[in-house]
Amino acid sequence: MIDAAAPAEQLVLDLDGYEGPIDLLLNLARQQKVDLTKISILALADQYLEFIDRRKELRLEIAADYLVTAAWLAFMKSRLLLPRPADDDEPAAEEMAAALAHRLKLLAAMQTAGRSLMARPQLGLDFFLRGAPERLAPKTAPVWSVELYELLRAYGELTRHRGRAALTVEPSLFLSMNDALQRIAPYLGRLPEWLALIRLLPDQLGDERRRRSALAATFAAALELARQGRIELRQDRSFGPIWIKSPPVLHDAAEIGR
Amino acid sequence: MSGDRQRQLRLAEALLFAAAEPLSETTLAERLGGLPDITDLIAELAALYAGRGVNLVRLSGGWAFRTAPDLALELQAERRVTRKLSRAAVETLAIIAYHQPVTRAEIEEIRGVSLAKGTLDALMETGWVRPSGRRASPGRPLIWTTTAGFLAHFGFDTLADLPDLAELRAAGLLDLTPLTGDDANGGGEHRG
Amino acid sequence: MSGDRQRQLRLAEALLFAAAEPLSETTLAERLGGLPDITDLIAELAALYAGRGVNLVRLSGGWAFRTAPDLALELQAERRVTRKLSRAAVETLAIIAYHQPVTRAEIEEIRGVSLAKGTLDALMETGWVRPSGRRASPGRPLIWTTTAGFLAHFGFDTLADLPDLAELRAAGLLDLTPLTGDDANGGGEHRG
Repeated sequence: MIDAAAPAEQLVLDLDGYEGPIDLLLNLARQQKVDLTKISILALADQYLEFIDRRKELRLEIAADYLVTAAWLAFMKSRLLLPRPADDDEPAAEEMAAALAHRLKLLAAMQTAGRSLMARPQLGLDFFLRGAPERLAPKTAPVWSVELYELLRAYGELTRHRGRAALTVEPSLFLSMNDALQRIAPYLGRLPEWLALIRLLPDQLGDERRRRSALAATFAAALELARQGRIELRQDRSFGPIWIKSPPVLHDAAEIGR
Repeated sequence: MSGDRQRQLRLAEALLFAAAEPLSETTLAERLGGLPDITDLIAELAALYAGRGVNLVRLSGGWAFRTAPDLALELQAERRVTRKLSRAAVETLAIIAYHQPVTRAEIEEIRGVSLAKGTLDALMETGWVRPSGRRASPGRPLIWTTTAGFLAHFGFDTLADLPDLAELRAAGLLDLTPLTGDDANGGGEHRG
Repeated sequence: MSGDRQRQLRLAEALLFAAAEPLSETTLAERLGGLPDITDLIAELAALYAGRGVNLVRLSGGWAFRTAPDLALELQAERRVTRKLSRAAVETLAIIAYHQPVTRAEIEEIRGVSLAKGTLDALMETGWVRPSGRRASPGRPLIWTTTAGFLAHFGFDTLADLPDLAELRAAGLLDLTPLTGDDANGGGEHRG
């Protein structure tokens, strides 16, 4: 597993095979080939320290975790070997060893548990659920209700809009002066008699606001046309009806509104 | 021989159950080790499920298990969450259906507005559209297509079964007053 | 009466077939109009499917149709491409499964190493673990548990079905207290 002859840049990675110092300790413990409950913690500490020492000689960059554990193990080892002073308030070496043994067993148990979990038949690997669930049962699963009609209609409308104009601008609710000029254009030169201006308003204006807007726009357009001499305007009294008529001579009516 | 047949039947059953999309007879035959009489096997399986709560039905150019149609009413009562797709999502779905494979930019061009964040996500959630690779053009944009689930939902065997423009026009679907946003029946402003 | 029974059986079949997730007996009984002998009905349905390509099995506290385990090999082409979990992720999964609810610090303590970025993410992505609230201790750390999806994925009915659970408990290996004492845990200091 550890290849001392490997190139230096690979040696740095040697410890990467272990998921931390406890994992390394566990692996070393397994090499003692005895039950984890009967493991010699002292022997294990020696193995670990030797392992780390050897890596140091190879000038490996050893992760701080591993060095901290090495120091801790060296401390535990010294306490296991030396008689305990009377006034000692440090944890007993035996407790430290027991705690370490417990940790190793715990990690070993979890590693085994993980492996046996992954060895079980798994959904989507060894057994399968309905590939096309009909989304009826789970209470939270949405059921999308789009009828074919909605789909086709949506596309029909899109196509209609596209066919008409590349630029889609929402038509304004209100008549602009330009709109009014365009509306009046066909009448130019064809109004020999006085006609009420309001007769030139669009039909089906709907609400009052739109009516007033249309009237204002049409009046403004009429004023402009009168200024240009293309129509004549008349109002008999204040707030009375406004009348519109073509002037006696008209040359260029066709150009209006182009 | 009969044991073999039994195993093939069981395997076909499991394959059809596990498949996300209807399986064609060719695919099934292949998965069963080049079975020559796949039609017989399917007929046998379909007969086994006839009159049951789940039936083997022909769908989307293949075979799939579906809950029995006569139970629809009772099953429908179980639908707790019925969600409507947004107007934008329906339009986008339609564009993907008719123009696939299509990029996001192309969808936006057709709709004349940019796609809101989440519209494609919502469609993906329905399982009716999916990204199917990338276009070999600058930026390598994702291209979108509909799924077999789309066909199954709208009851088409193939995409060619989607009505074309002439058919839409004939059905009057090109000359309707547009629905406006969410309040299609709310008497809002008219767009046209 | 027998016709009624037949219809209930069909409906239960359709409900279970339609669902991807296991359905509890309560849910099933409700949906069958408050059926009292749902256990009998399920037993009947399970017997009907025993030995078939698809079986009715008890999973995650409910019932679900799943392909028969003995067909695993032939069905493997149906495998979804699943990323292989790292050793760290597998160990972490086991720790969460057996020690839940468990904090990140506790996971790190057991493994003797800090969790690499992405380990919990990868597990969350599988849908097998999730943060389930916080522990009422300093820092209010997130606590992690497994999900119903974990049970369903590994074929467990409840967490009590985890292998060797009693054995591990008897050995004191599900008990975290010896670890949370003083600094008897050599390399544990690097945790923030």
